[in-house]
Amino acid sequence: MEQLVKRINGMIHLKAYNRQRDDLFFITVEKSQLELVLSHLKNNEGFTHLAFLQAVDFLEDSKFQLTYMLYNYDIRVNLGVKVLIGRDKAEMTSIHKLWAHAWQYQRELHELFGINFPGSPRVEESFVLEGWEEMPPMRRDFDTKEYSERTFYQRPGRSTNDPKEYMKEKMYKNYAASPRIRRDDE
Amino acid sequence: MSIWTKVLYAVVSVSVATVYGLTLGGIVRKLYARVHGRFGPPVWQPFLDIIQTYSRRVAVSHGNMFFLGPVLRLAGGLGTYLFIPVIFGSALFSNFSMAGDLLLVMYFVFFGQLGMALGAGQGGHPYSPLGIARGLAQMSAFEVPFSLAVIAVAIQYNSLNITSIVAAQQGGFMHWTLFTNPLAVIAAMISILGMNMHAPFSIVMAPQEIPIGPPIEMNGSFLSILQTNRGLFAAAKLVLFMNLFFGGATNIIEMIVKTFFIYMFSVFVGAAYPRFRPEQSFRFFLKWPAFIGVLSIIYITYLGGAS
Amino acid sequence: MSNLSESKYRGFKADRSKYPEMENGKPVIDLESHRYTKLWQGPQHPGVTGNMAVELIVNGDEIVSAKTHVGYLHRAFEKLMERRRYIQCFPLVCRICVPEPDTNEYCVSAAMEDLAGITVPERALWLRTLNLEMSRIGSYLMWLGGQAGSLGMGAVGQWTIGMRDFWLDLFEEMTGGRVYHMYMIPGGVRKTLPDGFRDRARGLIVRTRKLLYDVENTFLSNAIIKSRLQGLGVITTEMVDEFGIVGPIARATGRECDIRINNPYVKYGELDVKMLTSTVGDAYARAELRYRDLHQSLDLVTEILNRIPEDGPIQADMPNLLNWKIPAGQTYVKAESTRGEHGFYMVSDGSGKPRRVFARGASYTHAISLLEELAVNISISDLAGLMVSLHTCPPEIER
Amino acid sequence: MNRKHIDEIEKQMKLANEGLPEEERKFFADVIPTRVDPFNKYWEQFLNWARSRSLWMLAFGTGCGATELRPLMTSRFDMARFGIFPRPTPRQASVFVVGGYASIKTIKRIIRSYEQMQGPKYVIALGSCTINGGMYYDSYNTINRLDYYIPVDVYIAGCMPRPEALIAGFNRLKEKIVAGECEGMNEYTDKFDWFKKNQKEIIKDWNMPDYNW
Amino acid sequence: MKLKDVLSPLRVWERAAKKPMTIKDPINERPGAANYRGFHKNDFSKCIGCGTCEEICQNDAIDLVPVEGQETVEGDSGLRPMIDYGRCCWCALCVDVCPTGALTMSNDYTWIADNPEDYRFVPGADKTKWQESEKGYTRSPDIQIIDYDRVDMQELKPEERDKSFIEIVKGYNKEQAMKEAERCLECGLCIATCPAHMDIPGYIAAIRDDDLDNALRILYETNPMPEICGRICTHKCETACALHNNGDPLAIRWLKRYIVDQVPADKYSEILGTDHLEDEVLNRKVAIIGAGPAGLSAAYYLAIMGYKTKVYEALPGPGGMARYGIPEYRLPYDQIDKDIDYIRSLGVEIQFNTRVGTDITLEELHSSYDAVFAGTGLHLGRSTRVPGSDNKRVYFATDLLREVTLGNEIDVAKNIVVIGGGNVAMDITRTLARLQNQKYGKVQILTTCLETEDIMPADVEEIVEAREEKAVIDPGWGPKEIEIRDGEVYGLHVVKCLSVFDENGRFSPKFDEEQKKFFKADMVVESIGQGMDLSYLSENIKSNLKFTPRGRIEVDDNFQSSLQWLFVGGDIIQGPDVIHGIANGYIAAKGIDTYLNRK
Repeated sequence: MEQLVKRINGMIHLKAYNRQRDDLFFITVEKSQLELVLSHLKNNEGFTHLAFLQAVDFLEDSKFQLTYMLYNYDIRVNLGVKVLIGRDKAEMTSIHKLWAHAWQYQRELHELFGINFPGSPRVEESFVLEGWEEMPPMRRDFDTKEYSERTFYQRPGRSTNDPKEYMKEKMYKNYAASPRIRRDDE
Repeated sequence: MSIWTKVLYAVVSVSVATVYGLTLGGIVRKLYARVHGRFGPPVWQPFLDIIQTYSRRVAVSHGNMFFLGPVLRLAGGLGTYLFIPVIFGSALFSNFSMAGDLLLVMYFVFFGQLGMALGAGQGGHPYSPLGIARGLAQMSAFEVPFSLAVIAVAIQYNSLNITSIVAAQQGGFMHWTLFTNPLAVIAAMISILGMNMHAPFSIVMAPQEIPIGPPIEMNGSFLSILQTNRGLFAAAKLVLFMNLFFGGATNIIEMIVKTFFIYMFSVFVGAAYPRFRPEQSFRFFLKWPAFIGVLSIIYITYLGGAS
Repeated sequence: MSNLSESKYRGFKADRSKYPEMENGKPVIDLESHRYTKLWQGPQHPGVTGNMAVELIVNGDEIVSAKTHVGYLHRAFEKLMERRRYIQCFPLVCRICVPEPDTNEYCVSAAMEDLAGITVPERALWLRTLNLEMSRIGSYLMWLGGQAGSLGMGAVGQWTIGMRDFWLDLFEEMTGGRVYHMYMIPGGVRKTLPDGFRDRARGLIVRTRKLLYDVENTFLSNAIIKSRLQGLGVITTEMVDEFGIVGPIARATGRECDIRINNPYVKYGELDVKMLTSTVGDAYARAELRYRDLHQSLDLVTEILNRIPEDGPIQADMPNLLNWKIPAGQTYVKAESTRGEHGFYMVSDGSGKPRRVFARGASYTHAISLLEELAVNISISDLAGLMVSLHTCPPEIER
Repeated sequence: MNRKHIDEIEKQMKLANEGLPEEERKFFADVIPTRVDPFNKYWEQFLNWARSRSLWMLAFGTGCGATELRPLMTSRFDMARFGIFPRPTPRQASVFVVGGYASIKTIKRIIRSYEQMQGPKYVIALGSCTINGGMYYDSYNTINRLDYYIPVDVYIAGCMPRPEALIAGFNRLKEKIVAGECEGMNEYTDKFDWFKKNQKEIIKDWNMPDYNW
Repeated sequence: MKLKDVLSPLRVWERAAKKPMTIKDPINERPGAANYRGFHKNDFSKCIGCGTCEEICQNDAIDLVPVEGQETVEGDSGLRPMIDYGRCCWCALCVDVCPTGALTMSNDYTWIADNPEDYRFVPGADKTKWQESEKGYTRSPDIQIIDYDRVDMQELKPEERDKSFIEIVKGYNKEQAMKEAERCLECGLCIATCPAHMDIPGYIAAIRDDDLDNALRILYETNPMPEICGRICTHKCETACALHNNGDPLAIRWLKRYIVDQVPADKYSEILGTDHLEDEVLNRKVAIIGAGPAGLSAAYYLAIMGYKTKVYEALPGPGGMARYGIPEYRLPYDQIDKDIDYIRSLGVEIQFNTRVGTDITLEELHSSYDAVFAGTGLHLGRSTRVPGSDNKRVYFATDLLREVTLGNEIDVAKNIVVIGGGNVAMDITRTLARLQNQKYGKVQILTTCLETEDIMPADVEEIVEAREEKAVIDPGWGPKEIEIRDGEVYGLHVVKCLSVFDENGRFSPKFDEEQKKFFKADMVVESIGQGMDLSYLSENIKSNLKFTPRGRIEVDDNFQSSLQWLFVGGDIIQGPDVIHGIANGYIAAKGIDTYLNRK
């Protein structure tokens, strides 16, 4: 595995490399060099199986991380190739020519994360949603609970008590309520 | 016998046949259930089903032809049944038997399916035409061995009157067509598999493929007519086969026993096999059964048969 | 497609000389010409596995084009998990694949353990192995019924799904749940084996084998089954990588891919799991392979039952799982479900809730890109059979 | 459901297509089904008896509940002996078993199938998800309360309810049918506007192949 | 197509002859498995309404609702879970997490209803057919969702500590504290039990987040003496801890100590925002009698409210009983000073060696201050009054402890008997044991008390540690007579004590005179309780004050006595323990504030 990393590093600049388990490694590459790396891994290194392609939303850094999980049947190792792309108007090169099922993932990411893959077949078609009008729902800033409460009728009549507050109400109602008892009005 | 008596007799006969056919259906469901390792619905379940479908408050119609479909289907069943003498020598169950009724019956056996085709076609659901296409194609396919067998029988007994064919088979079971012309019976029995639409020839209603096919849009009372017809038509077919190939029946018990076993044949096969693809089914009928049918005619005409 | 397949797919051969007209390598289908009919197989259709739909364009009985539609079961598990604590995730994930929920439970627990660096005790590992293998049996039995039923043979389905219910009884004894077992919690399992469980399990194995003998006689060596499945949906070795095919479907083409052997997890490394492969790659080969795999699972369960330790902890020393925080990291844990590689990709950011969880189900590619490829040129009556032979499970596609 | 509660909502209710011109209202396919009252009392009682013994269930596996329908249909539990049969087409079915959660895409088909069913029609709702959202209460793609979209006759608790619980649910449905309490079909007609309003609030895309569901 | 393939399927009919798999009467014939996760049951005798089930439920299915007949008491919120079966997914996490084991599941699984609103019930309160069912899911003892095992506290070994007064408990380090803080369920049952109602889950959460500044702020909201409380608090909160029902309670006291130990004293004013306090000083003055926890607590809160406060203390050092009643190995003096120095840094002035009543009268204070707070504590010993207890070699524990703190030499005898079973008795036992050890190199001390060991008021760990330090503890005996030979103590005669309290819970010991024992001793220490010294109240004031039947000064909710200007708190009102004193001081400070604003 170390040698493989060396070989790739000789080809392009690897941003990061880490070993999670004996059979799971991650490398991070530049966005522009992804296609090169993937086709090299597929054609020359035996990483022929694309297990999945998924995105992670790092809202704080305003980045999407795309993970391409590859598998090599000979050395029996999973290799995750990570790419960080910008979150605004996210766009990524399509790899549907490398694997025939990649378009599916790209279509899903387009719908659920709003990442565009120009040239990917049927990428504009809806995948799991129908008549969706909000922002792509898998983005971190989409609040699903709030949406659900707003849209679907919750059964009314539920109310709960916090034992903390309830016991205060019952047992020591008159005890200091203010956290800080400095008076500011004088 | 006045015409009114005859009509009255026919009504009684039709009712008995319908009840019998439906009960038979219930028994067969039970049998299938035993094969499946379960108990199955009660024997009278088909009657409840008919009442239930009949009692629907709403029935969506897709036009006049849609309405005619089930009616024509029932007409086919009635027509088939009414021209078959059910019990040899019984006035009550002789129906409107006459000279050349075999031809009429042959026509009516297929008439219902055609009527259904018209009605279901107007349902607008794409699975109906698919089912109809399959149904008509399969019908044409199993018609070949069946017609050949019937022709063989007609040649053998030199008659197109069912009553006389039955009469010719009286006097011991060795006189049955089954033994006098076994090839024709084989061809006919294979075609009854298709006619009864049990597996492996259940392609018309195949739920996993074209969810129940032609009657997919049929509902409420339309469906209840179809269900009634199913009982009647099943009885009619079985009686026809009994008359043509198994020596007919002289009393009702004999009729019940014989038809039951004829029906059991297709049940016996049906429980064990999945269904064919449509074109496999068509090819099947046009191959060996048709060949056997031809052989039976050859056997009868050239090799002389029994009579 | 290989020559073998076309010769064996008896009786049905599409004539592609006249239609559809090809333009730039793509078929042009003009629905207005009335030569084609558009059909929806599903979601409300008895021949569709689960709640999904295939949009078909047919010419007579022949499928000219197929398009899979999913999303009818989309519950947004991954989104929901992002707002649940780690411990709260495990009741959710088993719903991802209904016939075989335990693989999900295992994967998500193992992913958390991998990220948090927890070692699961020996006995818990054995119990997990037992649970996983039993769930494979249940899933295969259900599949057998589905495959026979899709071709119109009800009896086999009635038997095997009935028999699966007895396995569910065992699950119920062991875990407390019938369908959703929710047995594997992070760090271990929830219950030990009840008294007399082993004997009952052994008895059931004998009964299952007896039933499988009947199934073999009536299903696998059935002339009509053979005539319909042989040559149907042939997958070549080249397609395996192209479409990301995994599991029994890939093994039926000769590709040696069984995660239990390639990347042993739980206790599979210590068990004698054989790589079952076939070379034909059609639906019948897959059926036969699954049938053999089912027998192997029965063998494995027998062996596991003998080897589960009687004593020992069933859960690692865990912190308070209510406040459990997992250090930042990413991992991918996979397991061999009956449909193939089932994996969970989990990203943690050091908080008490996962940053991102992705469930990779084998059906994801099988039911969409592969099915759309294989469904073309076959008869509409074989579509249900093909779908079942790919063992598609819609909830794991859309999650 | 609380009767008062519904009345309250009915008062405030406004249709999604209110204010649209007549032609466009049609576009929403808001044709109110005809109300059909029960027949003569004794005749209806007899029919109800027959209906309760021949329940044709729509075989639409809408959610994970479908997984327990299969054991129910097959040899271990054998629902056929109770007069319950799966039916492949909604036109012929009388019982709709909603198997748990319904996503937006599915509820659209559920409504369509329900409307295609011929009355009297009954709905059995399985599991928590149909009652108050179940474990997907906060999901953006699943409904919370089925009774806002179609009338429901019987609820069965569980996740998933076992086949035995399903049988018990069917028994309860039979009791209700015999007692003549299952008028969901007419309820849907009477409160059609309210149901349609609820449906339209969540289903934005009403486009569907017109011959299927 | 082989002929075999055509014929062998017909063997399906073999199955027709076999017995069907079908269950004849599924509803009655097949109950759920023995540990089936069916519908919920709740055992109200165990349930404490902590809400952990609600906390873990990922479906938001559980509400805590008041239930008729369930009173809110310490350690039981009186709330009970109501489960919404429109949400539940039967994962049984609530059962696994339940710290008391009250919530379980039955193996019942059939519930049909026409009305969806029916599916909401309080297990245990609503009549259900499965409440009494015996089978069903319970938590396996082999697994833990929450952590029942406390992180062990590092302590000095007996041989390291039995000669010196170095602090025994080492305190948690960061890793241990985080681990212990993680165990918290955040139910908040402890808050009601704590006399100062500290936001315990709040500061524990802050420890988990490693935000000690915030934790300190939370501590100082109601408790200005966290160093003292973090060591010697009676931690009633830990007995109310939900984890206590099935495992070790959370080490709340040690966690509090961890917070203050980590924050250096010079950062306090910055963190707590008291660095510009002098800008807001009011022209009102309050006198405080006694620099004990109650007095200093009142002084602190009055100070941050802007009052000028002055504390009059009879002894030469601040801290009151915390300093003079508690040995140094439990509460080192520098830690007391850390708390008190911070309070003094806010402008609180302490005048030492000034006994109110002798050096300055209460009337003088009244005339020169707007209000007076008295927290004079319980400094007088209480005697057993058995024959011989008036000997000079019979001491009170409080006196001895004060002498030790003052640094005065104590004439430790070789053979000592201590009478008493409380924490003070343990303190004096262990102090004297150390002194004996220093002086003679061996320990010969025996402690006896009325109570048997299981109802001894002292903390269990105190008893264990005292024994580790080679003190003999022989409980269950009532002192009869101190034998005096030649004017010197010779020993203690005791009889078996059968019961301490009568059926009404009143103190009324019963003895078995037949069973006797004799403990030889050169010195006897009595530690059976303390009394208050109200001599600073002049007759005039006394006659205007109202007293309770038990002889305590009557105060209202704000610790205001019947003389409007006099507020009284601390051990002389409630307790005796440090946390009550602190709480009293806090409330009294607020009361004084209200009183002075109104005036």
